[in-house]
Amino acid sequence: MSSTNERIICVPGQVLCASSNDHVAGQGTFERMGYIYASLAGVVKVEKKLEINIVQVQSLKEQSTVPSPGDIVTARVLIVKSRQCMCEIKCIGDIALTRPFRAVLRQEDVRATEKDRVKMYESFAPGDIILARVLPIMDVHTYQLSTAENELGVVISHSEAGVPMVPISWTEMQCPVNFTKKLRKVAKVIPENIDIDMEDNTETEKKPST
Amino acid sequence: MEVTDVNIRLACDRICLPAVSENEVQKLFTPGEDIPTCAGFMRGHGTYTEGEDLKASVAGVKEQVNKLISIKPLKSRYNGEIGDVVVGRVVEVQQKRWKIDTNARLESVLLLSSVNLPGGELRRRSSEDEKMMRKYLQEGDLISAEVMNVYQDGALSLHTRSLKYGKLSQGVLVKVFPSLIMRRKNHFHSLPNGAAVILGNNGFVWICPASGLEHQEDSGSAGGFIQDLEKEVPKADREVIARLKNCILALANSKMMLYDTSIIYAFEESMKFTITELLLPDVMVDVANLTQHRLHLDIAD
Amino acid sequence: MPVDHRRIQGPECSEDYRKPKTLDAALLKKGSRRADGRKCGEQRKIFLKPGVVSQAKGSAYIELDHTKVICSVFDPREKASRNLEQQTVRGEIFCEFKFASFSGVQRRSHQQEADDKEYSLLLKNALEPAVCLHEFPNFQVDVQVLVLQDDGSSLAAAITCAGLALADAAVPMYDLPVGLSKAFSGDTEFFDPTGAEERMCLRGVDGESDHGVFTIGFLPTFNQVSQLFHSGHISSDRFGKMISEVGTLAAEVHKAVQAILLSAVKSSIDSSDNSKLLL
Amino acid sequence: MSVHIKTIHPMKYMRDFLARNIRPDGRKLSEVRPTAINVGSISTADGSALVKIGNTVVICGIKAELTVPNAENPNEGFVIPNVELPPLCSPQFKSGPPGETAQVSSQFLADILVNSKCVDLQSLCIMPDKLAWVLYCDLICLDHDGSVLDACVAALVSALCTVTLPEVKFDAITKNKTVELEKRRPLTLTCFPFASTFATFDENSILADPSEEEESLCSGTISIVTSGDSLYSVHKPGGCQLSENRLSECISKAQKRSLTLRGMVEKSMESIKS
Amino acid sequence: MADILLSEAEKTFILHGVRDNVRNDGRSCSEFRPIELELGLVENANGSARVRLANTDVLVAVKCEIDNPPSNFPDEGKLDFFVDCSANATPQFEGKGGEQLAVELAALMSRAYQTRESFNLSTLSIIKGMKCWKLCIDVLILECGGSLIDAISMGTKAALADTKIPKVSVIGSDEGTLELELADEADGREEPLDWHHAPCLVTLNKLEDSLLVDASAEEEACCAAALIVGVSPNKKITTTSIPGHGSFLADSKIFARALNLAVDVGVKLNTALEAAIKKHQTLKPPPRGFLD
Repeated sequence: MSSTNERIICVPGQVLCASSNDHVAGQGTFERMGYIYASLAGVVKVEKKLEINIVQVQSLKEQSTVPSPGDIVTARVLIVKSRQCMCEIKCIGDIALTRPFRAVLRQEDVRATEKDRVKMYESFAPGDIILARVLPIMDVHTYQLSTAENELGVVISHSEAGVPMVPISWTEMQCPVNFTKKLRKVAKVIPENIDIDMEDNTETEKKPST
Repeated sequence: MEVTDVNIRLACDRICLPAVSENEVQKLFTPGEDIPTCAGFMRGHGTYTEGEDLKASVAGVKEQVNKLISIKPLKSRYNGEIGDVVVGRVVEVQQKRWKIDTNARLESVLLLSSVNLPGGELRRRSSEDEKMMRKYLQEGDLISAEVMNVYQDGALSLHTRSLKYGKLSQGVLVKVFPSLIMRRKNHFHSLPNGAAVILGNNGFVWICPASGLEHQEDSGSAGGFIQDLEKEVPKADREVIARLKNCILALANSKMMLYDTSIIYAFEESMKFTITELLLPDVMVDVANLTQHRLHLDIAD
Repeated sequence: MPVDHRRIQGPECSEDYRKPKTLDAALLKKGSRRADGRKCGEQRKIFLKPGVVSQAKGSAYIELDHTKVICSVFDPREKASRNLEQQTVRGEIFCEFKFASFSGVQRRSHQQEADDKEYSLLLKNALEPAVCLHEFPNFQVDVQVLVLQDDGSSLAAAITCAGLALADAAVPMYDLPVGLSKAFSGDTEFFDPTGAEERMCLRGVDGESDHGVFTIGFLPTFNQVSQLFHSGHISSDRFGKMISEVGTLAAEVHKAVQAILLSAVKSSIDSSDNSKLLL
Repeated sequence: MSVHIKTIHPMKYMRDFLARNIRPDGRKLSEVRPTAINVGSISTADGSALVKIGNTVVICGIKAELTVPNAENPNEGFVIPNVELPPLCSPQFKSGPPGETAQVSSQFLADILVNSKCVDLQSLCIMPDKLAWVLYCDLICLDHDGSVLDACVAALVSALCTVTLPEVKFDAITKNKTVELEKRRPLTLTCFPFASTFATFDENSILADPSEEEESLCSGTISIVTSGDSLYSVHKPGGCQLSENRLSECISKAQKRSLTLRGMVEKSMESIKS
Repeated sequence: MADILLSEAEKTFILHGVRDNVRNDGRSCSEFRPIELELGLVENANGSARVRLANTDVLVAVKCEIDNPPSNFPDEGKLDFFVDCSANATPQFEGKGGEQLAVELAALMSRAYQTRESFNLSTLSIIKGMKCWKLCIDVLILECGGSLIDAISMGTKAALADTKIPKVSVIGSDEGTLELELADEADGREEPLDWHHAPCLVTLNKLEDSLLVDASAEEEACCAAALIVGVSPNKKITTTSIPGHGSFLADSKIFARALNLAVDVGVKLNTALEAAIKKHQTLKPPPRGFLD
């Protein structure tokens, strides 16, 4: 990573550049009277997408963002009912939240096909960690989630033995200790990937946290 | 800026209402009062029976249709009937329906399937449309609609499946008692003075520039969901609308029925006052009196 | 009076041993220096530090000599649902302002007093124009302010402090708000008044017509006044003039706040870089 | 990724660290966080102190007022400690009247004052049955990051050390009191009690001076109040069982720590005198 | 203040109207709606007034109590404002819904009356350092139709004009406590208060570059910012506040214009109010109350 003096650091209200057809305001910025201003304290980043420079400001603290429609979130399942399940959103994208947000995943949003045949109890269990997409807000106080994509669904689930289960198909997970199988709406993630992450972290975590 | 004087009157100078009475005063019944009956009467709304007697359960006047006796309350929320024209405000966007405030006891319902969507009449409502609902109508928007159905619990179901109904654009909403709106064939009026009014049966009166209503009828393909927020209403039209608003309030204040003729007369009689003078209570009564007088002359003719 | 069972109760009544403070007209002496040696237009030295409360998302501490204020800001949370039906497109700032019981000359009650509530509202109104409220619809951001010691200009200090705390919490903002306060009596104007100066100017000295204290919430980048809280007796021309003079004074404080925030961001970048190097 | 493990798998996160005899912040199990005591910073109070233990900050301000002594104890004054855990210090607290934790903490401090008799209440009496001092000790937590009781006790004791009271003359006949603001005398403390908190993760892992995160993941805490050799209070609200050996280990650690803390208070007192 | 829903088109209509200086009811930007005032309609209070400003309706009652003077000003009395945003006015005030607004309004009023020039508290002293009058000013909001604080300030001033304080005489002292005797009301030995310098509060709502005086509830819903200015009859500003989430450009011209407009309107308001009160005091009409 580059050192501090190569980066542009800004504070809210600071002018970053003039806004034009090829410079638009992205996250952490806003536009006023033809200029792009920073709305956060942090590091300026310019992302190039199709000849357009998106000016962004990245805060060091995870942003005070709230889930917005279309975001991929990591959530923990709290209660499973017959038609829906309650979740709390733990991460938005790769930003870990300090306070979770409540969300609902309805039966018809569990998978893309055969929506009517979805059984909630055969898709999720309390305590599961799922990946989901935020749907447009219909109700004022809760977010709606959807797992109707191959890459979305359960990523971490613990068996009765207390160990993480291994996905064996897109509808089943298995306990590595007593080999019981459980039905889940499994996300399509390369399973080894998770294992490596879990084990590796215990090794690298010993540095003092900042 | 020129600052005009402030007008403060004392309550003792207030003019006693109703100074205007249309006919001889009708007998008023209070809750619990005996209602004189005929043999074999039928119990209608606003009444109850105690033994042999029929008693009023609301404060109001007696209405008798053959043997059906009912008491019509003086003040009430809007009781919708199928076919009524109403003006309402969107208060909530739900799945497949909007909740509309129509001054009725319960919030009215406008189903997604009861509106004309852009791109033709007979299109199946897809889930895409559901997600776009807030694009068509969102909280706060005003609509004109027709009562399609009255549910068991009294809640109204509305529809806007005609070119004259739909989202309302620039204009002013005036709220009066629903009972003051005279039931007529037509509730949409383009007045000679360049303004248009929608006299909602629910007591919501919409006043807008005459072009506002016509414009809506042209735009059938858009399903009546477009608004022109760019166009500025000319000052002259604006003054007409303001005067009309004050006149309608003056009539309502004297409990006079609202319909095209009464509104036009009130507007004409008000011309000798400035628009702001019409806010003064004594002027309001004066305008109502003059209008009343002209209406009586009409009847005499 | 009902007994508060949630706190340890002292004797039923007790009184302050100090005599009530009398107003000190001597503060208005025509000399060029104030009681603490400052010039009339001079601000007390500002000590400002972000990130003082580890448990909060963002926080800041400000010290204007004896005036000491601490503020913390928390993650947006769903609005306390007052009106379920009413969908609001904007978020809200919720402020709670409290004077510590030992912050003033007289001991204050533990409960929120009338001026705590009033200042909470004034602070909220001063901060909201600075925050991009539309970025968190239906959510509120809690801002908690505690005055540890009050020696005048505490609302102004709280505005500056809360602004820095909001920025520290990475709440999107249009600008860093700055609070300024001025007291005046007759021809004398005290910038950043102390408690004694505030009390004297609020009251006014007999025979002099104009007097009062005002606190202004200011967004220097867009030259906006977000709060103008005044109490006193003054002609509109003079008041208008005083407000227009505030801009230059605010610019100075604004620069200081920006510099402090910049260096805080820098040092946290450095420390996170270092920790990455350790790996 | 460490942040994600922490939010998604907190227990595993903690267990992995303790298995290697180290804590997430890099401390050893028996290591306490750096402590700082700053006295007399609030000039509107008659006595004040700010105590920092790691991130935890507690400020104590003492206001002296005059009152009539209780009929039961006519020659005693009052010391009234109250702990506030405002929402400012942590998102877990709501605004409004003090919650359960704050009430328990206030009572804990009041009990220590009674048990240790560190303030001689009779010295607060000016005229028996007529006039006495009441010391309102208000403790406000500014940053709630674990071991708050330790910081509260330390702040209370250090603030009491800084209290000076003016001389008051009371005329029993005219009921006139004259306060001589210039003649102030310091309050003398008979002993200096300090608290040490330990968190029990399981029977084998006992963490000294736990942080907020550790407290929330551990099964319970234990707070021990000592002044040198004397033990005043052991406060163990639930949690897993603790063997006698473990307990006496903790007590001896607490005793050592109380001496260190006392040294720090004395040092900071000197710094304001000079 | 109380939120109401409006569609974008209605807002646009109001906005364009303000540009043309023709508001929805035909008023110009600096015009007040007609006001109706009634005094002395609450018999149990020492003074009372009701103000109707179009749809806005407030009732103010003043009660006198004997109290101890404030320790730092022993020769003065006390004023205590309390605002009740009752759910009668709007269902939004139900429960604690109106609390924040009530605190804001009460604080604004007490700030406006804080200085000696606005209201001389020493007239409320009975015995220096021992006893004084405390005036409890209770404001009840009956209906909200915009410009609430303007109506409250008028009502307060009128209620104070209507207030008469009973004469008090000391009949003896016993161990430091005084025995006081109130003169009988029938004696007519009551003294009026000195209310003439009390301020009126004017709310200026900012809509684009225009400033609206006496905005209706619909207009308030469109406005980005508001400035409340307390104006005494002698053209002095006693208090200011910027409520809500709006802000003003710190341009000296804009502020000078706003403050001057507020003072001009405030003075007119004070003059009209004083005239109405005088008229009431000479006519002494029987109370009309709420029943017609």
